[in-house]
Amino acid sequence: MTDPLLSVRDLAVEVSTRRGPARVVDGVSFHIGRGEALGVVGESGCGKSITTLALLGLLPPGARVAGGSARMEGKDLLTLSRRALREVRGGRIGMIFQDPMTSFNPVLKIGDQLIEPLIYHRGMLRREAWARAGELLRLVGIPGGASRLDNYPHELSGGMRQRVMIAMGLACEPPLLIADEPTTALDVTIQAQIVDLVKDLRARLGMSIIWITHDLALVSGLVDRVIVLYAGKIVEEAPVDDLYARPTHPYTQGLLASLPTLEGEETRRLPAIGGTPPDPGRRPAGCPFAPRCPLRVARCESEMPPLVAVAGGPHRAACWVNAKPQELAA
Amino acid sequence: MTLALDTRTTSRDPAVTPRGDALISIIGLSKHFHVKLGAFGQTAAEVHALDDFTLDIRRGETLSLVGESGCGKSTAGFTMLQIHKPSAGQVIYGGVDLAQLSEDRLRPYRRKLQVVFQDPYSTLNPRMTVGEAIAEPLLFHGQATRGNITEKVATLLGDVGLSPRFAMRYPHELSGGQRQRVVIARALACGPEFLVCDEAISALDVSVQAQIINLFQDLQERYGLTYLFIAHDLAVVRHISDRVAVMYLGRPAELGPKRAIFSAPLHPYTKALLSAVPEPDPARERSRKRQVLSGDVPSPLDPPPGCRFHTRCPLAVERCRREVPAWREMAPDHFVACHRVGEAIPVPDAA
Amino acid sequence: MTMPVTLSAAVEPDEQVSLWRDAWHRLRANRLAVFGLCIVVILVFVAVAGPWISPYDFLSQDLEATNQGPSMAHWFGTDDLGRDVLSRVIYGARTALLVAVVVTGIALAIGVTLGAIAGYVGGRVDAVIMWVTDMVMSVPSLLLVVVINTSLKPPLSAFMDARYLATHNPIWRQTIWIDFVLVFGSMALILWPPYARLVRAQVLSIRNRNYVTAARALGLTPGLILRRYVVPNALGPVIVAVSAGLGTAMVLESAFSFLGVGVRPPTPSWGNMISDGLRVWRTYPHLLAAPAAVLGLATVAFSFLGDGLNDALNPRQWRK
Amino acid sequence: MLRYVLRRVLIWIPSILLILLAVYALAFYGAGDPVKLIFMRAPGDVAYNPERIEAIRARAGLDQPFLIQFWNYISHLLTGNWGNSLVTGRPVWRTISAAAPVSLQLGLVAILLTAVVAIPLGVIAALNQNRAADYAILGSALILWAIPPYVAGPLLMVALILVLPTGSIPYGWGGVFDVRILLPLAVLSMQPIALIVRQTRSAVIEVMGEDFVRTARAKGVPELIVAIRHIMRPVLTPVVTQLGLIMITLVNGAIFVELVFGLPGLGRLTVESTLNSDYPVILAITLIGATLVMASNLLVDLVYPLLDPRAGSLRADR
Repeated sequence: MTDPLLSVRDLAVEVSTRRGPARVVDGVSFHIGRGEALGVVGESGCGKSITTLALLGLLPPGARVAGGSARMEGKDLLTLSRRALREVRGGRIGMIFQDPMTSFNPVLKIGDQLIEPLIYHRGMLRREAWARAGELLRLVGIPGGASRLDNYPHELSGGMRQRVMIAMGLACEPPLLIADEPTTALDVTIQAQIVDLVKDLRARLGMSIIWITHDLALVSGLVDRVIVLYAGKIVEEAPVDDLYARPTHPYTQGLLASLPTLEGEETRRLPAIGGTPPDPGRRPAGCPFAPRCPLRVARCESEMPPLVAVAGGPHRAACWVNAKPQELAA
Repeated sequence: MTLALDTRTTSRDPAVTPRGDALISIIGLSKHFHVKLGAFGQTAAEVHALDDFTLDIRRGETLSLVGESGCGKSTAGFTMLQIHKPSAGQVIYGGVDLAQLSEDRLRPYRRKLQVVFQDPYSTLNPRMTVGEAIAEPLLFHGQATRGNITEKVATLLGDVGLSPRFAMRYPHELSGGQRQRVVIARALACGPEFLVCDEAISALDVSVQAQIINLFQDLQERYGLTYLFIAHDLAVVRHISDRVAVMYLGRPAELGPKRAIFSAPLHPYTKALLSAVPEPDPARERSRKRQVLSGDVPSPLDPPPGCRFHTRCPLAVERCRREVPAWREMAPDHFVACHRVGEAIPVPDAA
Repeated sequence: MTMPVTLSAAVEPDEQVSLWRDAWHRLRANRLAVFGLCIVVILVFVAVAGPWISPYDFLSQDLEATNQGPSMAHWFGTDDLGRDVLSRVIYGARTALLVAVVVTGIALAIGVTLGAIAGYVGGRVDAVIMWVTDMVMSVPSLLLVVVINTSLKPPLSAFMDARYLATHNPIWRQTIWIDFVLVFGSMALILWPPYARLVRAQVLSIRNRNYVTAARALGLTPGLILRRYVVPNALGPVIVAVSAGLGTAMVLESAFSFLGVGVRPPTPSWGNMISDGLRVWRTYPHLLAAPAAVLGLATVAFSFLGDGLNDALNPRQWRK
Repeated sequence: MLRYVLRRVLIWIPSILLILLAVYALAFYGAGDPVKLIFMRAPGDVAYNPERIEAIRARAGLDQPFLIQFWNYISHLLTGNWGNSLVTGRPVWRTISAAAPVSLQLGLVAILLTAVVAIPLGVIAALNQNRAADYAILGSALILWAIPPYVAGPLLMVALILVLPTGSIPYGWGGVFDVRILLPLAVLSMQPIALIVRQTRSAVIEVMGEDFVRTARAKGVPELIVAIRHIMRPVLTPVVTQLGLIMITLVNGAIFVELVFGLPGLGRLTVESTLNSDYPVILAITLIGATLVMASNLLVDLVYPLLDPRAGSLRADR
């Protein structure tokens, strides 16, 4: 893949806690090609949302970027001026958030919220933007189309709101769309609608997608490549088929094994991962998964393994035992 | 196949006694909530959260209740336990109709029928330590004395896989999984027969869910518990249940043994639900043709007449708009409420 | 709150933080709140230790040294009767604190009772209690207090005179009790409604929380649920309201004194001193400045403390 | 909505009746016989004549039981007869209608001033949270809050006396466009401004943390527009509610302000009439004050749905 659309290097984000600063994102590097769909999978608190918020300069108060770079279209997003960053937001990167209820301003009509990216990035007049917003609603399959622009967010169902949110993210046809758990708050049948919609839009518009989720099953049919995050670090990265066929990191293995499925044989007991994810403030010195890892060796507790290629190719994992990285020189 | 009408939906005889192995018999249970609408609360309306729900829960089984949000599955659980007073219907337990009992007379039964809530963060009193929270029902119901309470609490904590030192902790110091274990320990403290698990694992981290599922199964084996497992995650339901009931908009749609529901679903809604569930298998997911339901669940304030699913059903005919489908036993132990099931027209296969 | 059950046997005492202690840490981190707390503590100390720390008797007059400015002998100067202003301010602190505590106590008792009943029973009882609450809140409060005081003082005095004549018990000569009964009573009467509303709102919201539902499902009795689950969790906002309410009561008392219906002289009260000071402010500014500054300081202190407590006890911050 | 307003206004009737009954009872059982009060205040040469008093009492219906008298008072009130002042003997209605406009105008301008001054200050403080501007604004608000109006009034007055020639000291009433309104207005608005500044500040801080503000930023909306459109609109709801509720503060504050600055309004009338036990006037003021507060509460409840489209609708989720 030549010339990735976005390339993130060694991103670190710190959050101040009562016990001092805690690294919630620690040395995360990844890239995404044009037209590619990337899944970012991890549990709550693993830093997956924070990573994308850091890219757009939307970190909550108390959190700050502590290092790294994020190059997109010749610019480093992490060092852009406020003004330039504003042009990226919504213009070059569209964002879809998790909870479509709280992510809309309750006192503004959805039309008024939907035209904002058009007005501030495309310089459209209110009237043109309104007309375009109606087209966007049809694009995302909202029955009634433009007539729904006059509704307030609370007058739409959760699934409809999420469709509007997608329309808002796509309004300026950005080359990259980041979807942060866009279906977590929705029911399965609605989730299926949204997934199909995004697949369809991607086929038609050809944008790149970063899809953040905690649901390994959900992204399997949706993305080309998956990154698994654990406690602020990337533990595994692989093309989607590889990941599910040959999970390498014990965390990914454990996660996949512990998922009950609709097909296949039934077991009485699920092979569960013991313990709980570590607190951001008290992460272990070495591999963050070491305390819960069945394969743990002495080295895991003191040294974080690097992300190394597994069996050549683009499949990489960070594990002293399974991925067996070459000893570094000296 | 005959269109034999099931008589149980119309049965309102108070003398009904649970058949055979039923621990709890639910007959025609309904719950309507009165709400005020409009900017000044001028319009009174009624939410049809649960309508005409009939079901036997068998001793020692795990019965799962599935459906989308707003389908009334949690209401069904809460109404069964008399946390919501039912608007109509009976809940027969131990030969008594719980719906008829006053709060005072109900109290001895409460101990036997327990609940674990979805959100472990709000289920524990933030001002009580874990030990106090577990000790309270033990002392209240006379399951322990002040002399042996420490031991008892430690035993219960051990049962749910926590060390006794958690007794002095406050809920806000615990992780979600740990809290849910405490909640389960407290429910067990009463010595229950029946446990309603209301989305008990859906708020937990993925890597912790399996632990709690296993815990539920271990406890069932050890104490012979009966579970009503309310959930929306069908994969989990398939793993844990003996029987599954599917609900749609306040009414039961289908009920049957797990194997039948997952391999040969009858109701078009069950099929759609199953086909919407993603699988962790890229090749299958890409090639799979989903049967995606269009539209949203209608408002329970104004449920559609006839079959409530007809607004989204791919098979709906005129009759579905008019007539409420009967609750029919299509195969042994396999019930469905759909006019079209068993008709000559082959039902297109979803998956 | 606390259980009479000891579970200490197997526990290591590592980093166990109760919510109250947690709140205390947050409060201590808030500088304004700590300032407020210090002032309040000093105020309480001065009020309690008044007779021992005040340099003069608040009544003793020195007609040869009237209206003196601040000096080494009289730090805050003397008033028109030659009384030591500092001593009067110190004794005024007693009055202010007494009024604040008693009035807030009565108002709180009425408010908590009615609010809890309204929230817990609901229905018609709730409607009636809230109607009365709204009604009391809609009466102009100063007017009400003034009317009560002016109209009830004469008959009450007459009654006490009659009792004295009948019994010759000197207790009936203590007209100060009339002041206290009337002033305290009428102030409590206008101050209880906010507490009732607050407690009702708390009860309504806590009643629907999961842990209360869980307690009901455990079969616990309503009394137990109220005592162990509702009350401890409703306490935070009530404490905040009381802290702010103490300051309000002090200001209110001085306002009534200004209108001539507060605590009567010779009992020293900041309100009396302010209203006396206002008359001679241009010639003897210290007579106004001392009580006004002290009153302002006390009000600010209580409001800092209230704000700090609000932040420290705010349940929204507990989630993360 | 009309039905809602009607229902609310209907509830006022028993409330006001009960309030009036309470004040009437205080007058009846507490203050003593109004006729005696008149005589006591009369010039010295009017002899105390029990028979004459009885005659006057009988003619005025004052010899009748309490409830009958109260009923008479209410029925007179309904016909527009508010009774006569015990002190001046003039009809209460005329006294009130002379004083009310002064207080109402002052109050309205004070509310306006509060809104115009306090809301922007609160927003500025919130946007600069925990920085110098925030501390300055919040600190001033707390100081304003801590100074009672009866202290601030005289202080300001004296301060002006020191700088102005004696003839031009602002005292008395000349309408809302007269310079003399400035001081009373400032003193009257002090506490409401402090209250609204703090309320606005905390509302803005709360809204700033909402998800939809992040959404707006993620769309690339300029910060100024985010502040105006996305933050201010939701903030208005609690602030307007609070603005309506400061009516009580204003009604109370007016008493001091009018007294200190010599304004011929209801506040001064309140003090004068209570000091003189002039019950017909007190009753009338109570009636007006209570109605005013109730009406402003109703207004707030009516405006609320306009500001928040969600009001009263069942949340679609859950």
